[in-house]
Amino acid sequence: MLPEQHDILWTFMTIMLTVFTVIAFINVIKHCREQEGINTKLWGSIFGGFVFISFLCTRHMFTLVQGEQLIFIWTQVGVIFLLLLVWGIFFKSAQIEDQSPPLIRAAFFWLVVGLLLAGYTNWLPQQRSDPPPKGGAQISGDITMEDYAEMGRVIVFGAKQVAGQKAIGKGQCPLCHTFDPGDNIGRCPNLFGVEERSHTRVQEERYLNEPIKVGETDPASGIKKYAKTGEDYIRESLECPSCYVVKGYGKAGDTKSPMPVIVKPPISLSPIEVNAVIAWLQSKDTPGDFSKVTVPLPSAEDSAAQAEEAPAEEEGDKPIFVTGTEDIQAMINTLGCPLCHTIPGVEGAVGELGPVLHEKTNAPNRIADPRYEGKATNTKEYVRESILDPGAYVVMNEAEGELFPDGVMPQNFKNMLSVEALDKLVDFISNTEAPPEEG
Amino acid sequence: MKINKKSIGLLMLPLILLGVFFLPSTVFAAPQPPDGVKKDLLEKGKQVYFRRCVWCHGVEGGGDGPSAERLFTRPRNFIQGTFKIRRTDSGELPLEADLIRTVKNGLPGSAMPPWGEVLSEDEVIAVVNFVKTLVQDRSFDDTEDEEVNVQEFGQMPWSVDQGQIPGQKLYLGIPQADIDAGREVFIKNKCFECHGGEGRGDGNPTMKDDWGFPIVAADWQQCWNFRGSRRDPYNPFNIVRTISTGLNGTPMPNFKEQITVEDRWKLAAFVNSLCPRKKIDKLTNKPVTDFLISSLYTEGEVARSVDDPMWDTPDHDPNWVTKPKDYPGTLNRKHYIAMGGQITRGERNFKPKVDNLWVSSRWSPDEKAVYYMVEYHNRFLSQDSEYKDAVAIQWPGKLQDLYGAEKPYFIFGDSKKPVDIWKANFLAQDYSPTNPPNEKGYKLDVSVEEIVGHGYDALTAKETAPTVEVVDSIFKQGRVKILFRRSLETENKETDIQIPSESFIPVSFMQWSGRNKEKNETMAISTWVYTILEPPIPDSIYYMPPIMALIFIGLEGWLVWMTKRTRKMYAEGKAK
Amino acid sequence: MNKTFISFLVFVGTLVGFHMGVFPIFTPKEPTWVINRYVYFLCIIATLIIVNIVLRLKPPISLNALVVWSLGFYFYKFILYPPIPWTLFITYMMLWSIGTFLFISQDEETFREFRKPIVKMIIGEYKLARIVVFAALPILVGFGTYKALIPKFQEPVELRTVHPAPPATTRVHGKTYTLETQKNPYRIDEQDKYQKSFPFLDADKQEYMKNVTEGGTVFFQNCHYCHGDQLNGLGMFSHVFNPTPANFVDPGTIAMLRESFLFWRVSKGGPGLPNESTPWSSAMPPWEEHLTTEQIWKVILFEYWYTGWHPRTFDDESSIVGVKE
Amino acid sequence: MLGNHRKQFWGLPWMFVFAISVLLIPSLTDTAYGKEAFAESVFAEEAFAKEVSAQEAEAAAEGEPEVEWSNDVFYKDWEGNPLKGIVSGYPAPELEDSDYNTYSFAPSRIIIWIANQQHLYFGSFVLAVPIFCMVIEFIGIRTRDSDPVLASKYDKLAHDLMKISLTAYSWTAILGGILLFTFITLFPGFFKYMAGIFRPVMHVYALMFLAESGVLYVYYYGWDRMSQDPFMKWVHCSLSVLLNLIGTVLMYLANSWATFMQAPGGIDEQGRFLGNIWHVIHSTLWNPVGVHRILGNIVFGGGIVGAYAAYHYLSAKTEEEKAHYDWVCYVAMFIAIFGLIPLPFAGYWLMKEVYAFRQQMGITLMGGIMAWLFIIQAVMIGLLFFGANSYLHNSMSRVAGAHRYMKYCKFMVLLLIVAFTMWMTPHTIVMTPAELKAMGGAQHPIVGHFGVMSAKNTAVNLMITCTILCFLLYQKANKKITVPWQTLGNCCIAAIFFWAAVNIIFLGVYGYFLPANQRVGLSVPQVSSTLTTLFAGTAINISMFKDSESYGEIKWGTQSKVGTYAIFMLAISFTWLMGLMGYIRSAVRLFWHVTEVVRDNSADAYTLTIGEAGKILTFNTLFVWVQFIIVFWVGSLTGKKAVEKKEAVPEGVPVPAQQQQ
Repeated sequence: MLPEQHDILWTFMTIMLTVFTVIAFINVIKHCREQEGINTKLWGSIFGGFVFISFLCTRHMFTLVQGEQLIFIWTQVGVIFLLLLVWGIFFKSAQIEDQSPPLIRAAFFWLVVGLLLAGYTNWLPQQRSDPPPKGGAQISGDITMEDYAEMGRVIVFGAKQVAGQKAIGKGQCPLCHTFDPGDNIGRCPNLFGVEERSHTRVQEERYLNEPIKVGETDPASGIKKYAKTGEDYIRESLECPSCYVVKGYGKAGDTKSPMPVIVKPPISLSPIEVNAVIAWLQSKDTPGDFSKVTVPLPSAEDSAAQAEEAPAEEEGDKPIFVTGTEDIQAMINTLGCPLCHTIPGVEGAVGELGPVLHEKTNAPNRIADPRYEGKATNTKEYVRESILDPGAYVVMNEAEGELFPDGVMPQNFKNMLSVEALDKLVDFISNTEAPPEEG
Repeated sequence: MKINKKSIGLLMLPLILLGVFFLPSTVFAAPQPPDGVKKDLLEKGKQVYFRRCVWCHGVEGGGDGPSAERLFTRPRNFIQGTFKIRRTDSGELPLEADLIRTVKNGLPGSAMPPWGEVLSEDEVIAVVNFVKTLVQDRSFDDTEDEEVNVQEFGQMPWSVDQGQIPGQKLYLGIPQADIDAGREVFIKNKCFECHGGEGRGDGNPTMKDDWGFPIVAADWQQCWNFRGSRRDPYNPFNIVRTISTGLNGTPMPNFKEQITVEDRWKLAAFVNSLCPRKKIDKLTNKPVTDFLISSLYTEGEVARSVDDPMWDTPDHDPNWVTKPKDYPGTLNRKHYIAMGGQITRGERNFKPKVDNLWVSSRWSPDEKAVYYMVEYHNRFLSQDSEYKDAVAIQWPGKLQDLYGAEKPYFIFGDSKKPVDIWKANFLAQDYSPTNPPNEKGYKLDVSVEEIVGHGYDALTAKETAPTVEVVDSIFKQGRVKILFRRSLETENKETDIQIPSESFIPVSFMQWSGRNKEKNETMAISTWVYTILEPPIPDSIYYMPPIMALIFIGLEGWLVWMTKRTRKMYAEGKAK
Repeated sequence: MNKTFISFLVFVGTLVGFHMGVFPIFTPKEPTWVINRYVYFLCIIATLIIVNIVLRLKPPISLNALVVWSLGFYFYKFILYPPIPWTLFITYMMLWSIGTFLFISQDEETFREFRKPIVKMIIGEYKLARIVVFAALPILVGFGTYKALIPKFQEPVELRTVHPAPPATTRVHGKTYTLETQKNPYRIDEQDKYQKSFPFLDADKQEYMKNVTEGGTVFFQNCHYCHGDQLNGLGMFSHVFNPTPANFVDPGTIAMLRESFLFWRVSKGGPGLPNESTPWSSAMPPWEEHLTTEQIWKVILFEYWYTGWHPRTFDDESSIVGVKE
Repeated sequence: MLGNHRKQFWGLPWMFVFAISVLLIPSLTDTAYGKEAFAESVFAEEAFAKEVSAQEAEAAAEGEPEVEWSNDVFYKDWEGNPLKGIVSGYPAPELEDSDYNTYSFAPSRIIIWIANQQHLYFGSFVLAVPIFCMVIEFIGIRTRDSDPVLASKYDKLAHDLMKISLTAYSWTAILGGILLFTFITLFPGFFKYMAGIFRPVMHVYALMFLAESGVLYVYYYGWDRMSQDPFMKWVHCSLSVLLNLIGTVLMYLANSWATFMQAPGGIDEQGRFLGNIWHVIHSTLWNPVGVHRILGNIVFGGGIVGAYAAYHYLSAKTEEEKAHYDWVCYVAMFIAIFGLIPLPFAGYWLMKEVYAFRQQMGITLMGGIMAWLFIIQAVMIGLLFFGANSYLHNSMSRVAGAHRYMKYCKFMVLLLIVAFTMWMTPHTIVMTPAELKAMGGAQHPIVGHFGVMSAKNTAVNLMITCTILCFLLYQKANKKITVPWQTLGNCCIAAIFFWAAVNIIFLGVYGYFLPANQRVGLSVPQVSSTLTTLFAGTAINISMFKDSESYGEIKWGTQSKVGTYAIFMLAISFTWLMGLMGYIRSAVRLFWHVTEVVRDNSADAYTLTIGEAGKILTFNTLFVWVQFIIVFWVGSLTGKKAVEKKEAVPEGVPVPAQQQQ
């Protein structure tokens, strides 16, 4: 319980005390009616007054919080003591010889036992147990390199890794990249052994000159090509994918990388996160050995400074979800569509991994394609189907003369979209068409 | 009164027994051959040795077991047959009984534990006999070249009956005249050359033992660390024995010839009088740590000099020994804080030079400031400005964020809960360890560092204006005194602790010995203790007791009335 | 009345006499079977019973109740040694008071008899008693108030869970260990077979003793400062720290735990503890910073070998072992 | 006449003993029988799974759409591999702030706790009272031939209780509704997930509720009509059995939610439902919690009826009324205590299952942050035993001839206190650092030994044995034994108790010399010693009563005040203890909604301090009793009429024999 919250027991106690005053009032009235010669008005108004005061006390109680409540209830107990005293005087003056009814005695006994038990628990030393921080091991000292690399792993794969499923974290890397030897989905380089390669790569002739020379600025990301060390190389690949394109994985004669700039929207990793990913990349091939990691550990100031810039650092854990209240640009960016698709009308959506989305014109053709086996009969249905079940129809990549690879597009959009969001998205995409100059 | 006498008589009983115990030594005063090795026990002794002792004393008994390097004092090297605690003459082999006693009781102040609580009598005898065979340079069986003379120490000439502590004798009440006489003996025999002017072992920094390892003289004000003092640390006999027999293998000679037995007892009385009486924890043979440092409420200003009578504290624990004289103001007390090497994080310190601090405190609401006086014994200070001596008080940085018993990590805090450290670095002026005893003491050049700790490797100096000051300090005859002062509240609420009165605040202490090359996390450290700024005695103490008594009288009246009424109702049959 | 008074005097006299005169004799440094404080307590009870029987005093129930209650108090306060913490003392006294109440209220008659002198005192049949008691009580209350108002401080009590619940897994040196199933890789044989073997001497001959020797070496280079040469938690620095270092000889520590639990505790040390175990004041280092995984396992092996305890196993595991043999 | 009643009356414990042993069978034979049964079902499932996977492989070969398979978090096949199932649900949500609603005045977790606890109290009430009615009505029928007056008295008691139960029933439904609304409104995200999994159960639950209501109404309103004819009376009685059956099923269904949250099964690691609702329902703690609750309900019911009777006893105006309510008190206490004795064993079973599920959870309970709650639980159990013994001692004094045994009472009290001191000594003692030093370590060399399980088992078994002994003495109190073998019989009883005590203590001490895993096994012989004293002792004792003479009658209506308040004490302790155990069981999930599947990401995910929990418990206790008082009052509104009517009947009705005793 927080100190500013209410303590239910004390509130209950005040209510019960008020009930007690009512019982006393009824008892007094009963006696007055039974016996002649008692000043009913006087005693009735006195005890009625007690009821009233008690009621006011009870009302007042609701506005108090814990510590105040406890002090307050003592004052009310004082009122009750006064009531008992007056009650005694009443009996004495009216010469009534009556014992308190068993109900009162039993209730008193119960109250005392109950409060004693509560008191006993409060007499013991108190300790509150807070939940561990979300998403990972508890770090009571400083962060270790191991934790840091683990943070990188979470950025790549997400906190919940489930065997046999392609888990995708905030970085969305596994959409294209693979990380195990022999595993290749053919779209982007397999990152197994990237740590070793990074050192030799920066020496390569081809690296130094293609597609741009070291020291020149890459127009897409605005970053000057600078890598001298392995660490630099990896960071550069993340921040400026086109600074060097691995043979066979680029567009336009391997000069332009299809990879998005990772420090910009929609992925927007912070420098600390980028370093974490690098730490993971450098250490992933040698589990438990962090000697090859060259990035520095973040200090408290780093993260504090970063927290000011980008408040939500924990987003890595959160599943992506759009509710449909966002505007369409934000929605598409959140979902990460621009990574792969070129979508007219969406700024920065120039991805080339997947088909260009000119669905107003394309969709009818697709439905008419003899290869098409889906259930859609119109554009909207087709778009909806393509989002929810991307494998239903795989589009031919006209430029390359082969099918776009199946299975790259995430299958789980149905978990990321609310109904409104889906409708909104379908509406928008169904109306995309090639810009006028092309059409 | 009668009863008191009776219990005194009962106290005498063990003393008489003690006398009876030493009787045999006078009987066997003549030279005799050493106690030979009992061959039949060797196998058993070996078993015990290789299970229990080998870890420190080594396979060959050379005092070079796995732990030896990290121990100060090093484990005994048996090969030469030198043993410290004996009743035989200097240089002679010990009696078997001496060795047995050592093994059973352990050696306080070193790593040797009391084995009598683990091993049976038979096992102890067996292992002692086995150890005898590890002596290579001499032989316990050599009856021709070896002889032992068992010394006689006489009997303690006083009855000591002052100060009562359950289960522990304090040996107070020796006549002052004898103590003064002992002091004369002390000066005459130049004990101060090694043990220092006030007996804190600060006489000679260059001593080495027979094997060439550095060694220091005993600090007489910490008699619980005397070897051979276990279970009875305040007994002057321990001192008499050591004076009489010397400590083989160390620079401590015997004074059997120079000092008569009577004078040895007087010297012992003097040495003994220096040691403050505290409750000794039976298990560890160290004084019990005070876990609460109460800061005394002081009206007006607190004295800013360590010599001011306001900072006088009785040597002995006032709980057990009544104060000998009136102190100005209210009696303050110094609290014993045990210190240990920081052997947890980073560069570990296995051989700390200081194993306790004495802390006393006062606070003044008028000044809105609190004072902590930290004093400790350190035989020699550093002269190296890179390795300054230092002592620090550590506080939780954000007291208000702690819930319940929660505290920051006790070694420089942790990433979530910072600590606020007041560290005083100092070098003594015109000081050299080899100087003769200086009764005036040395002034200290103190610089105060205020540090925020987020872990031992994440320490940052505060950039705000300094708030902690060391108002006075001195190093005198092996004792450092540092008086810290800080206002209760500061402007920097972020990293400075704001000290409330009347509530328990965790606090811990750190100490660095420059001569021991201690720096950063290589230091001595205490655990968290509490401090509290005691409130003044409230005014309500004058009116509340009568009020409560009056209320109670009212209750009594009510009780009488109720009982009479109920009984009447029973009598009239109105109640059942 | 007279006899009651005699009985009362006998009780007070016996207790005072015993406490002042006999108690010191029965509390020597080395307890023996006959001369120890518990025998002493039985002696008091026996004396009381015998005197009452011999003198045919038959004290009334209210006096009996008083005697029973105070004897309990005396036992918990002075006899039970070492002294118990005050929280426990209060708990025990509460129980003892309940017991005394059950004793006097076992039926209506005894209860009435118990109340009789009190009621008589209140209504004034015992005039002198009433004056004394009614005068003494308010004074006592006033004095109690005075005592309560004097500022007096004792360090606050702290609760600490000695064996907290371990996490499901722990990562040490980059490798994840599942504590539920993790075993000591060096436990290659039943340790009882090596109780007569010796470190160093047999280290060349027996693989197991080699590991024990290495573990012991690590222990005596790193751990004995706190846990002691005897593994009883009384090392050179043990008096400094709070919580005090664990005593491995005690049947309540490693004898009750599984090796994987020890592995977790040793590797993560004080800072790895959950809050209920006061991680802020445990001096236990996270040993993964100083030792290798192998060394940690060997130290654990050594600790069990040295103390002779067996690590806790679980029913299923032991039954599987049983089947194999 | 007297002997006759005795026989009838003592049928009651036998029924209980039987019922309890039936309930305990699964726990005692757990390893042998349980495993096999489990294996069988697992084999079947495994075969099924294999078949399915073969089909799946075929289907995959043919290119049909694939079905996703996943591993169960709890269920394993015979080889110890996780059981597979077809994923048929959504993964557990990662809850966010938007998945919680709050009120500013109190944390949601406390509100739902209170709502839950109130519902549970009333649930227990309406489940326990029919059990009472069933037993009492059955006894009434059996007594009818021998003592019609007593029979009608039993019948009337059952009818009266049922009347209260009827009011309480609708009250329970209201509280259930409140609980449901609280749950939905405060924890919508979590409720959605739970509802997704328990969908079918909820409907069955509702239907069962309907059935329960139907049977209840027929049972209650048909009481008078059906008691005319002996056959119909039997039908009526069997209705009560049906009522209890349905009630038990209802409780088990409700339990499945709680046990699923604590130790889930039938889902995969992501929290996706694997298609088998039975797996979800009977997760590992389902059975032990169910058994524990049934026993707890009986005890609780006894407490309520006892307190109800005790209150009426205090406020009774006439001697007759007093005698009646004194007698009702006695019956209620008797049933409650017999429910209480096996309760710890059911608790052990539950703990064993918890340890088997997750060792961490067990340690959190017994050694971690929950450990102090168990100390408090120990206090409560102690209060129960003190209360029970105090009541028995006080009851003895109204039995003629009891003073032969009264002198042993004090020794029994001493034994109880000593055993309880052991039982209550915590493993982790709260102390100041200085006290720690003075004691020389965290373990006290003497009382430290009491902190471990061996001592606790010994203590609780001794306490139970002592209570049983007290009962036997109470039985014997007014009997002058005349059977020829009475010395032998007495010796037998003494020997049984003596050896049981010796055995219990010996095993307790012996436990210190065994490794921990073997030590656990010692509790079984200890428990069997205790049960032997219960069964054998009672059996010998009762058979000795044959042809016994009486020292005099039991003076019903002369119960002492201490005894009456002891009953109040028992009732409040039961209530508080029930709340406490519920809290412990529920709180051990710490910050999980569903252990290790759905994390509680609300602001209230912390675990309360003991003091805060204690205050809520006291509130719950007092609040529920205020409601009980209201329910009783409502019940008495119709009752008054009946009494008035009855007063019109001339005083022809003889005083019941039981009353005369």
